[in-house]
Amino acid sequence: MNHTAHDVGQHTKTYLYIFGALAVLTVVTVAIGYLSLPIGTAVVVALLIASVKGSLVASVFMHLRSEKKIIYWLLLMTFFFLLALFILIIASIYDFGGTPNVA
Amino acid sequence: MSTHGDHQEMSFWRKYIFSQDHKIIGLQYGITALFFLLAGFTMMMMMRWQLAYPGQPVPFIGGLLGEDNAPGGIILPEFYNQLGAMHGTIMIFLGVVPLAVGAFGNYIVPLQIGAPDMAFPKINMTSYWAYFLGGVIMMVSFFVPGGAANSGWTSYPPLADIATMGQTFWLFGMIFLITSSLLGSINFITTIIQLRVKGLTWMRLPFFVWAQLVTAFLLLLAFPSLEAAGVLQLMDRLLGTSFFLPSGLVVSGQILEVSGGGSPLLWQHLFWFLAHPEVYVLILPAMGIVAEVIATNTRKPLWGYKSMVYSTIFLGFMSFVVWAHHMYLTGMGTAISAFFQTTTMIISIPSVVILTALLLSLWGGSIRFTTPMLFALGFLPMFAIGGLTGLPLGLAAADIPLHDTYYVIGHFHYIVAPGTIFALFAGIYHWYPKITGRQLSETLGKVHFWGSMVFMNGIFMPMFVQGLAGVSRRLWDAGEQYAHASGVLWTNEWMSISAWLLFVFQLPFIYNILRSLRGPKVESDNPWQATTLEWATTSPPGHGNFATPPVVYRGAYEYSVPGHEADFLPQNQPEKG
Amino acid sequence: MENMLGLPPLASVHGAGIDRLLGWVHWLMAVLFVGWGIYFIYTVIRFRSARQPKADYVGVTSHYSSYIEGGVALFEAILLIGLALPIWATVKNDFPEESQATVVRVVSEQFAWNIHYPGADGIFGKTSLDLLDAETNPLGLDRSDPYAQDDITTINQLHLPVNKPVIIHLTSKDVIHSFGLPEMRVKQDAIPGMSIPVWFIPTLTTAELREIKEDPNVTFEIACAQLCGLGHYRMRGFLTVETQEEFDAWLAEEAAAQQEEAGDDDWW
Amino acid sequence: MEMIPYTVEIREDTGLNNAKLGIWLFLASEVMLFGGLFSAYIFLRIGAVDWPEGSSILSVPIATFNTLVLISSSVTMVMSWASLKTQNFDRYRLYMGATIILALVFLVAKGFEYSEKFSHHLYPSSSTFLAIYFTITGLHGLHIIGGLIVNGYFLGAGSKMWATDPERFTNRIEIAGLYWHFVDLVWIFLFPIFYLL
Ligand code: HEA
Ligand code: HEA
Ligand code: CUA
Ligand SMILES: [Cu+2]
Repeated sequence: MNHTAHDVGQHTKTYLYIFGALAVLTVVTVAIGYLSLPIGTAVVVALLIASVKGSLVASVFMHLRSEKKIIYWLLLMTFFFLLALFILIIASIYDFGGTPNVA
Repeated sequence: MSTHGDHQEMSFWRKYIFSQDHKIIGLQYGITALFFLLAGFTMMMMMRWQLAYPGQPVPFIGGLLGEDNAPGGIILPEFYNQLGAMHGTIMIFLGVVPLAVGAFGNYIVPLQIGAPDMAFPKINMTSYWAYFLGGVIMMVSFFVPGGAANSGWTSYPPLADIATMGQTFWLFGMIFLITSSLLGSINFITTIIQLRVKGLTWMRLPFFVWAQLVTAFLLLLAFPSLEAAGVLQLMDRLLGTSFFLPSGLVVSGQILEVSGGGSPLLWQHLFWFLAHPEVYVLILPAMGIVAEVIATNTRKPLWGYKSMVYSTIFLGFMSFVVWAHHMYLTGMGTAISAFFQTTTMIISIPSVVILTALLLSLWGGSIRFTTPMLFALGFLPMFAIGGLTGLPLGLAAADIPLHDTYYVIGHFHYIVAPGTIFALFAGIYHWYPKITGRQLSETLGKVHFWGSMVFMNGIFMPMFVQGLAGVSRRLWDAGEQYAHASGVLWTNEWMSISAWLLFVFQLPFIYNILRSLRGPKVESDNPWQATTLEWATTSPPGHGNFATPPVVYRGAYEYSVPGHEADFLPQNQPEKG
Repeated sequence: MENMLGLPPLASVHGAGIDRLLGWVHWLMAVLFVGWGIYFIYTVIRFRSARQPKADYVGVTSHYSSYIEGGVALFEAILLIGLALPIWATVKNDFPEESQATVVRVVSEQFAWNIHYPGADGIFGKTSLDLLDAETNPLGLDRSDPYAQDDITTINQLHLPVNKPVIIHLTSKDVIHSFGLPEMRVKQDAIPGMSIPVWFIPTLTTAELREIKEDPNVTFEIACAQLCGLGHYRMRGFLTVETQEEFDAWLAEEAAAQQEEAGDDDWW
Repeated sequence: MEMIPYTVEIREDTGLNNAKLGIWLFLASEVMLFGGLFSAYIFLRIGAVDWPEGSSILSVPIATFNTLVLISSSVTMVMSWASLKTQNFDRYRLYMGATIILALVFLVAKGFEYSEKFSHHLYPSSSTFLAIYFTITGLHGLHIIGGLIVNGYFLGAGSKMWATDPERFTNRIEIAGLYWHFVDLVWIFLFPIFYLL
């Protein structure tokens, strides 16, 4: 990755835009928090915004936009396992052949 | 990129203790791991005494065990549980993994890919010392009040949450071991991806390297969940949280004063998310070693190399989504159990493919029965028994009578003991001349093999009989009180005697090693006439491994190529003409 | 194959399916092992270097192995879909009506099984942590609750009538235990903080078991299968399966004994 | 002895140098570590009888402030790397210094938040919510401290390498930056999960 000085100048501007976007999104999440949406909607909205912010950080600050194939594969795989962990654990709570929370 | 100091005499400490050379680190791993194997084995020999002769004082060493543990030499149930938990922990995390990955991986992988060292030598050194510290913490825990961890290697809460101090040591020890594995796996993956020498394309890699690569990914991505679980259990034990403690617990008649709201099943999910991939960490490097040894000693290419590689990758992937087959009896419903049963059946297929490929590789070969080959051949049917007995366990309905019985113990010991341990022995005999520049005695090696083969089966075969009869595992008195066990308990004495005789047959091995240290040097750098790159350098390899970086021209197992005089074509030998 | 496996005598309805499944899997395993074993031994002898000084570069070219692999996969799929899943579904889902079944609560603790029958009214009395007493009231049963008056509790003694569905609500007071009935092909973890039901139909009485085993003292056992502490090995309970009449008589006897005890308390 | 290849230069077929791949592997395992803890959070929350609203216990203003602090520190971090790319070492020092100060601000605010909880007798042992909150944010805090040490080193003693091997030094800052952005990224998820939901 051989960034020339000019590239970097361009980048600097992008970084500042992203900073602005992140700050705005932070304020938006907090504002939505005060709306007291029903919990289902609130989770979806909050996680959606967090994901947008997360992908901005990852793609711009961490240069994932222009990363190499191996890194993509690695992250894809990690993401797949993470999803498996989440989904299967959640599913196992709902598909449980007993009654939880008995003292 | 300074080079000064490199040619300076390194101090003894820099060279042998805090070394950054992958070969020294590999040796450090290997020696430490062998001692831990011995320790785990010793614990088991004491337990086997108790299982064969419940309540009778242990002979010879009974008095050394301490009055708290074994008054009058009789092992107390508390102590039996400590030994059991630590046997499992030590064998897996301090014995087999460090030997298979830390030692063989470290020593052989860079050589096989033609690299001068691992990609991150300092991290490599840190990884070893984290392992060493973790091991020390584990061993020290025997001497804290209440003794070592006693809740099984699985450390299920609430039992582990309320257990004695040894459990805290276990958790801290595990955090060191996890750190060590994580650092190691980053190093392995980077090394294999980045430092392959010119011409060494993916499909030319020795199968051992593939096995190590997939293993490293398993360590990298599965271990963190146990780290998370370990942190949570530490919080429960030290800061009074109740991640794994539901409300309203009554322990010994006393209501437990915790905020409650946690779930014991959370631990099991996080634990098995690691521990299932972990079992493939135990087996993949073993398969890798066996593949190397079989190719070398049949003098022909591995059959279905590509299918083996793809199966290994597939196995690695699938191993992340089968974990709850250890949890069928925790109240799982039908949908989720159907999912896990299906994935479990699916994951058995790549194992079948790999084993089939290894078996077919023998056909048409010119088989040399060297000691490493004997161990590698022994591995095949032994792994088959262990693997096949995994099938009934994988079907939830069939698991009902078998779960937590000796059938499970038999299942995995066939894989890890006459399976993985045999493969590791094969590796030791195979690479010993490379690593030390000296030759082991074939005669002693064969005695070691046949003795081990016979007595391994003597120990583990009766376990299936006991398990099918319904005898539970982790019983201090081996199930003496139970009527349903009464018909099969006579086997215990035989199993225990086999275990001690197994030990006797390890003595030729230890003697063989000691003897070789004063023995003659090997005449050739390539005594087995093998093709892979580690044989292209001196024995033992010098600092930096290769005088000049080798170049690879062909696949890893070009033995008996038609039209060639010699029956092997090293990977780095240029094509003539 | 089922008999060859050395399983304990079968004593429940659904257990027959489990045994059949075990039988079939072990056939698969045996065929694979013996088949490959014969190949293995033949190959190792046939292709020893003394007899075969020069190896064949190509080796096996036929595709039989793929068919075998396919066959294994197919057989596994059949076992899974044909036997394993249906049996599990029966065990987990097809619970009988509580009114048609013997309903029992089993609460495990280090290192005993507390058995709780609802009594004649068929309703379990309230339990409360505050009333719990390790000696006199290990279940914390609230005897002032009208439903609790006729409840029967025992320790380590489970009695069940034969040929009638049983529902056991399983939970634990302290750590995880596992409620194992080897002859019934029943095993279920007892997990604190949750209640998990198990059901089965016993088909063999204790008397019949004694005949089979030719041992007048043998009983069905409750074996704790999960490591639960230093007393795990002795966490053994007893199961008596008897005719409905015998069972009713036993219940009446226990109820009377409990009344007497309670009466003593009142008097005191 | 031979130097290990691709420590600085890029391997052709992978397009990476060793450290770059290494740090991404490390981050992947970190994803699984925090993922394990998040799955614990999900598990406990779904299974809970009742779960408090975060904002009723925790301070949203402090956390919002801290979110902005961490985002800013990510920007200064990436700018410090960009400065090295343009050979401007002084500006690098400036931005790196800012990053470190922002990290300290974050920790001070976090410490303030923690001690506020303690003074109201809210400890990890008080409830499952607080338990998981303290565990995950505590671990995140440790990651901040780790990053602080690394960045401090690169501002101080470690920056000597700029004189001897500028390219390698620039790579190191990039690597440190990847780690730092990751810590920021984790917080971006922590914030709504604990404070807003
Ligand atoms: C290296 C270790 C290892 C390996 C590779 C495996 C492999 C498998 N394991 Fe095992 N397992 C363990 C280690 C391992 N296991 C451990 C340690 C436990 C217990 C943990 C504890 O509770 O303490 C356990 C427990 C365990 C359980 C839980 C049991 C219970 O607690 O009730 C289950 C259930 O599904 C299971 C299934 C399987 C399956 C289906 C495979 C499959 O991958 C196997 C596939 C292999 C084959 C199918 C063999 C192919 C053979 C041939 C083709 C024949 C060739 C013939 C000749 C050469 C003659 N295992
Ligand atoms: C890799 C894992 C591994 C290995 C190799 C072994 C090896 C052996 N194991 Fe173990 N075992 C476990 C993992 C392992 N085990 C686990 C996880 C459990 C469950 C624990 C729990 O319940 O929580 C268990 C439980 C377990 C039990 C059940 C205990 C119980 O439930 O109460 C038994 C019973 O017999 C047993 C026996 C043995 C025996 C006889 C060996 C023998 O095969 C040992 C053979 C050892 C060697 C052959 C080592 C040789 C090496 C040397 C001699 C070194 C030489 C040294 C130098 C040169 C310095 N093991
Ligand atoms: Cu209760 Cu084991
Ligand atoms: Cu498993």
